[in-house]
Amino acid sequence: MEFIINYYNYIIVVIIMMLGLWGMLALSNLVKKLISMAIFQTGIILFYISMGAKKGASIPIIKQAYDEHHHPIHQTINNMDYANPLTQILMLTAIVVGVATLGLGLALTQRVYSEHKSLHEDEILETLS
Amino acid sequence: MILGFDIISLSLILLCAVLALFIRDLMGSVIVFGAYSFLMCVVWACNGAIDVAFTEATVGAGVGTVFLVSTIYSTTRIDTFKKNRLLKQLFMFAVVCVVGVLLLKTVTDLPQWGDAGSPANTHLSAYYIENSIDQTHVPNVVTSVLADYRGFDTMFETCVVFVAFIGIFSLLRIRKSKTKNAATTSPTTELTLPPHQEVDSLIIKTASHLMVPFMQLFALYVVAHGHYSPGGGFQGGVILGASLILLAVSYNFKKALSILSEKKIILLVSLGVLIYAGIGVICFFLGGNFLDYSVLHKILPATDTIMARSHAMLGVEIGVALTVMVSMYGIYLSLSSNGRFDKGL
Amino acid sequence: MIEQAPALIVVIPLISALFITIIGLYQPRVSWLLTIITFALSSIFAFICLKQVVTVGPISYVFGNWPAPFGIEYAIDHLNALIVLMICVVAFLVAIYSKHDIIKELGDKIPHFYSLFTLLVTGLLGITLTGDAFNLYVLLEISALTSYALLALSGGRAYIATFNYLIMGTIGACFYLLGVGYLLINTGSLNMADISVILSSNTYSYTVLVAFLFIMIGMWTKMALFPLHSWLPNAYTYAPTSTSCLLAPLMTKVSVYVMLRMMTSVFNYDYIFNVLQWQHIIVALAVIAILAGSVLALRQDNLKRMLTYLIVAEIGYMVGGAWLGNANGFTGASYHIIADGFMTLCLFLAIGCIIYKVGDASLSSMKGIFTKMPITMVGFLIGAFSMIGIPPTCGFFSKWYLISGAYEASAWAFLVALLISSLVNAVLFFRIIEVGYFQALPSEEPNHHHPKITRDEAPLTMLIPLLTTAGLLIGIGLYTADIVTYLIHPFIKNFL
Amino acid sequence: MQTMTSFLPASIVLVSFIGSVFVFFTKKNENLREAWTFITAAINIVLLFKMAKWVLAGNTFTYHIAEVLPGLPLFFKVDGFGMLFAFVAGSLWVVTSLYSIGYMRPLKEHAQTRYFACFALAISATMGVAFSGNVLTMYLFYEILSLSTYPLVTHHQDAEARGGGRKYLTFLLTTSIGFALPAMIITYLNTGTLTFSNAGIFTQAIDPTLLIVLLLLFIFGFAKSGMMPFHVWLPGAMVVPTPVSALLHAVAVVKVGVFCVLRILTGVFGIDLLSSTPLSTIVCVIASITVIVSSLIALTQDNLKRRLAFSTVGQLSYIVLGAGIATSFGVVGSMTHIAMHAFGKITLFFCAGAIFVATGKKYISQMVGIGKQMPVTMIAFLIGSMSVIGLPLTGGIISKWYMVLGAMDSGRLWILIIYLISSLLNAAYFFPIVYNAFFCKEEDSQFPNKIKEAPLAALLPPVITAIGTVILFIYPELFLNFAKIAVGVSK
Repeated sequence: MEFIINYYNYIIVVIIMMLGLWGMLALSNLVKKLISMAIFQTGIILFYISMGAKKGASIPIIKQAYDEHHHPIHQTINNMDYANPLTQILMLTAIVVGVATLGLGLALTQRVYSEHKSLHEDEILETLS
Repeated sequence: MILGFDIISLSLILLCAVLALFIRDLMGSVIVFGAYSFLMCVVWACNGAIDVAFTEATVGAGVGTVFLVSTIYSTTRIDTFKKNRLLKQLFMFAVVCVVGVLLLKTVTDLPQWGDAGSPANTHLSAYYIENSIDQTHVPNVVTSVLADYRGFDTMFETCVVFVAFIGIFSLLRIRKSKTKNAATTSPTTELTLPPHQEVDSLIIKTASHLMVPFMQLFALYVVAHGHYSPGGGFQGGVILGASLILLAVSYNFKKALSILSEKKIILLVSLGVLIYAGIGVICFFLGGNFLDYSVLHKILPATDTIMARSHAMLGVEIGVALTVMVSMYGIYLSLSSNGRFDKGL
Repeated sequence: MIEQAPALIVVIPLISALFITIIGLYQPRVSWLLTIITFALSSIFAFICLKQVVTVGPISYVFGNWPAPFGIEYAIDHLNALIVLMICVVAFLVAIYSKHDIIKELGDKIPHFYSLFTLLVTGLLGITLTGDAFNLYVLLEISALTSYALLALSGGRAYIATFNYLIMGTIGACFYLLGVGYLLINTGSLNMADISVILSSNTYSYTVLVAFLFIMIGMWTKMALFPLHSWLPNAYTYAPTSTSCLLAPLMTKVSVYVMLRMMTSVFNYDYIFNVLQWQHIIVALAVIAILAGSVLALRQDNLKRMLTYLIVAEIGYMVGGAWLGNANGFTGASYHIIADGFMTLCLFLAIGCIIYKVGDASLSSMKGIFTKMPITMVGFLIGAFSMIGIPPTCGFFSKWYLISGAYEASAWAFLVALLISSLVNAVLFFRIIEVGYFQALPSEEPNHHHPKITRDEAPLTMLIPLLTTAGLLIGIGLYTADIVTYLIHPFIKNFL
Repeated sequence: MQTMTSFLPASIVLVSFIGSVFVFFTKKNENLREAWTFITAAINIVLLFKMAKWVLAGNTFTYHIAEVLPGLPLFFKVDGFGMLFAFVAGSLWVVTSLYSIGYMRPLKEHAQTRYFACFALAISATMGVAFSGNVLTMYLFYEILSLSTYPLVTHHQDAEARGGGRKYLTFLLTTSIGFALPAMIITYLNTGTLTFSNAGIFTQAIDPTLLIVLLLLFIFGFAKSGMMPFHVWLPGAMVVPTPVSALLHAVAVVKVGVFCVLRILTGVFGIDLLSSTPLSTIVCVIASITVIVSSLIALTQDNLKRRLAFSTVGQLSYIVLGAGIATSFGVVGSMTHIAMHAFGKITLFFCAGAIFVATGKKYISQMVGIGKQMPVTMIAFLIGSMSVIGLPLTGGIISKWYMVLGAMDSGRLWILIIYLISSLLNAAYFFPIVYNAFFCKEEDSQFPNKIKEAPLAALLPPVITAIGTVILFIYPELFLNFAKIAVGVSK
């Protein structure tokens, strides 16, 4: 139980990623492939986020106290109190990249459909050969 | 950090993922995928990644789903199934299993979930948390790292959005004068709409009309207040884009293009990245390295080197928001009209 | 300005891409000129960097003035300075070349093409220069997204081919990202040099192995190493000519460079070759890649498609060379990045000229091509000779080092595969020469001894880049000693 | 003994190259085009004579072209052997060009410009091989030669010519890339140098098995030398116009092959290493087999040019055999034999061509009584075949004499027997042609009893070379001295 709780995220990450990877490689429908791709990417994002989580920590916005003149009061900041910002930044980028890829993939899908009148990879390959 | 909640939502996520892949109706699949994304937001919020959750909610679950739906409308929603693929699927399953086992074996080697002392949580990230306020005056560490410490990354991230838009636009855009069956349609930029599009619900129109200003106001807040609260250029930009998409959905393309024409879209998308890169270039001319905002205090009034960083971050966030807004909008227009820019969802 | 040169190499094309888009709205034809100017400037700055690296040693440039592990760093050493110069020069040549071709193939999408073109090269330049593992991922995606768009622009079968590439490319990039994630979880750092220091001070755990494996698989997918190569031939064959001229020499080579970079800057020799000891498996893969690429190339009738399979084979050269685990092999792999870049460029440019004038690139349409386009064929011949490995073209010298490395590592299969591939190349190209030179045009009656084939050359903007590249092939070959002594050896000295 | 840095060797290579360019660009004016060929050939000869004086005095020229690999430059070094070969190639080029004009113009061959340009290029490459200072340089020019002669082999452009050309390139490139290149690299990795030296470059102790492998790779790698089983291209390339055959067989191609093998044997392995190890025997056995087998095949050929081709295969192995004996005399003999055989064989080919131009006959069985119609040609043919067989009054005997001396020196009697048998076989396939040409019965003769020789330009060259063959008997020192200097035997 202890093990599951400690590593539950990572196990789910692996399963999600592999599900996505399998979908990308094995599924035939182009839209499904793209959904699988997005699932694969979210799996990776979850991996990063899980590694950046800290038990009992807050979101990475520093609680800043100010004096009456609105000057920040100097305080010591404890790393333990805030979740890891670095992994979050990386994943912000990854999400944006993901949606960009998704969009481009969808554009291609539309073009493939108007070219071959099908979204089924096998069918398209059949018409080509 | 509610552990049980985390576990439950993760299990649900898994369920959604499986469903999304196996539902035969593509529309259903997309909707389940949208749910998957929202659940994912929840998990990320639980893990303390509020900015990521915010972004996923707007980008992944929001705009991403819209894109998928647009595509399904332009193509087909039926996923035909053929038995002859089974062998390939089994083979891929074996491949994936091997990779999966490889990864599962690492799990025990990884630091435990939520371990604040793991290398990933101490080395660089600790530096950012401890120095963000002193070095940039920005309490939201995510923003300061995003726009300053790793600002160079973010510039290219914006570029990715730009590229996606230009790519999709150039792939899909069809100018009717070029196509063979020009007889059936009128010139595209001057759009006449097919009659069924006119039968729009007044309720939807009014509701969206009412919603849009608040959405945009909120978006501007998200952009501007990114230094202090979750959010920033990406999230705000996507919300702004979403408000425009809402208009385009509830009204029609003519209305949508009257707000932002094709030419303006291209112009603004480039302009957003240009603002970002331009700030970097100004740093060149002021004698700093690229994106070294601190030198900007030479031209910004009443700022020291640290506040200059803070101000410049706002500048780049605006650039990001501009690009993201317009490109999300542009991508939607391209995808939903299959590049014809005449009618969408 | 000199100390800003590393950033300028990348920033100039980035900003120019934006201006191309904006100006392209009003003046589509100007984008060509802008692109050329951009890469001329980039080349100049790349050369400045190269000169500086040779005189004072590796350069580190930090963005935003944040010190290295905290900010993003460009780490320029001897090898990537050279590769960056190559990328700039290739982009410059292809930009000049593309003028007529793009007008013919793409029509009103000219500014988009050049904008994507410029951004693609920006991405590749960034990948090569950056010292930050995650920055590399972002740039990898930029170059990938632009290449998807560029490849699909020609339409028709290109769409589905590009879609497959998109899926494979994303898998590659995701694997890379996952690998970086494992590195991050182990070290907490993203800066390559920093990771390397932290890694070597700890014991290498199983997660490090997985990180390395995933980064490698990601890169192999991107570079189309043999079992993962299936996307490449279709994607490059159906693409617009100018796109394949740009992508074929650069994309796979840059991926190879990333592999080298990861092996040298993040991991180290001892870990890769003594702890992991995968070299035999990977060299075997490389051997299969070389042989499979060669055999598949032999079966093709379309020249462009044939060349794409040759790229698959050439990837085997570089991967195998790098994994031989000795100085000569590594030198060969590094040198071959440059040599193969220009070789592939030369051949693709020549084929592009032929397609521009003849209309397609099947073997049967090559009849009488020497009489019709003699200058193009001179370029083609030099490229072909380099591919076969005839001195003094640079293809010979990379083969020299690779064979030396194979011999020293007793990798006999690799050695034989290299030789076989050279011979297959000879067969491939002389088949073309035979058809193109010694068979009259189809319209001619066979016994007519003075065929009246009129000369019909490609325009000058296409010929000049082609001949320049051909000249470079010989020039690089003759300066091999300098390149190896001053640029490649200092690079691998630290690694081995 | 002095070593001089001089541009002379490079200039010889360059002159032919520039000549080829001029030829290419003056395709409009045939006379001007041919003038370029002769002007460059003349300049070459003059330059060669200028160097010859110095080389005979025991000096060597070097010229550093470029350092292409660290510590491994492309450079020229001219010694006696190189001079000898350059002289053979340079002087025969003039004759062959003259002959080409006489052959091509009456037949109205197509693509003459390409022909002459490639010819000049081939000579340029040959000179490069002759002057190479290390294996890498030699390999470079060897490959250039293969490529520049390819258009000559496929000159007719019909299916047969293309097939021949395909075979030609397949064999030459397969062997040079597949064998010679790795051998060169492995040698370099083991010794750190590729510069020719009479003492050999394997100075450190080295695995004897590796040495044998290298030796085989080198010998078969330079397949232009026609060692069996890689001789197939040679008869296959017989579809070419006769002047090209002459070039292939006498002047450039095959001679470059044996030159390279000889260079490798003497300059890379060194005579001492060869004789002190079983390597020498291996070379001798391979060469002997080729000598005997090719002579036997030659006997069965009816096509005159094919018979000559197999004769060439045998004679080339002779040369290799001479070097394989690994004694000073043997090597001197085989070096000289390059020259002697070149003159003899080119005469034979010129004659074959002259017969074809005058009568259109290709087969030996059709040539009964031809001596009555073309006496001059057939006398030249006789002299040429005497030289190839190695009979007195021709240069052939001199080189054979030295080789036999070498064989006796080494104490291997079986080589003597090989020489004897092969000489008999040579006689057996040449003399019937001559005999039938002159002394056939009146009724068998297929030719009218009226003298009708080929045009002067096709007739003169065989006469010149036949006279040259005789002169070489009287003054063998012309080439012998170079060989002796190269090997280091006192005059």
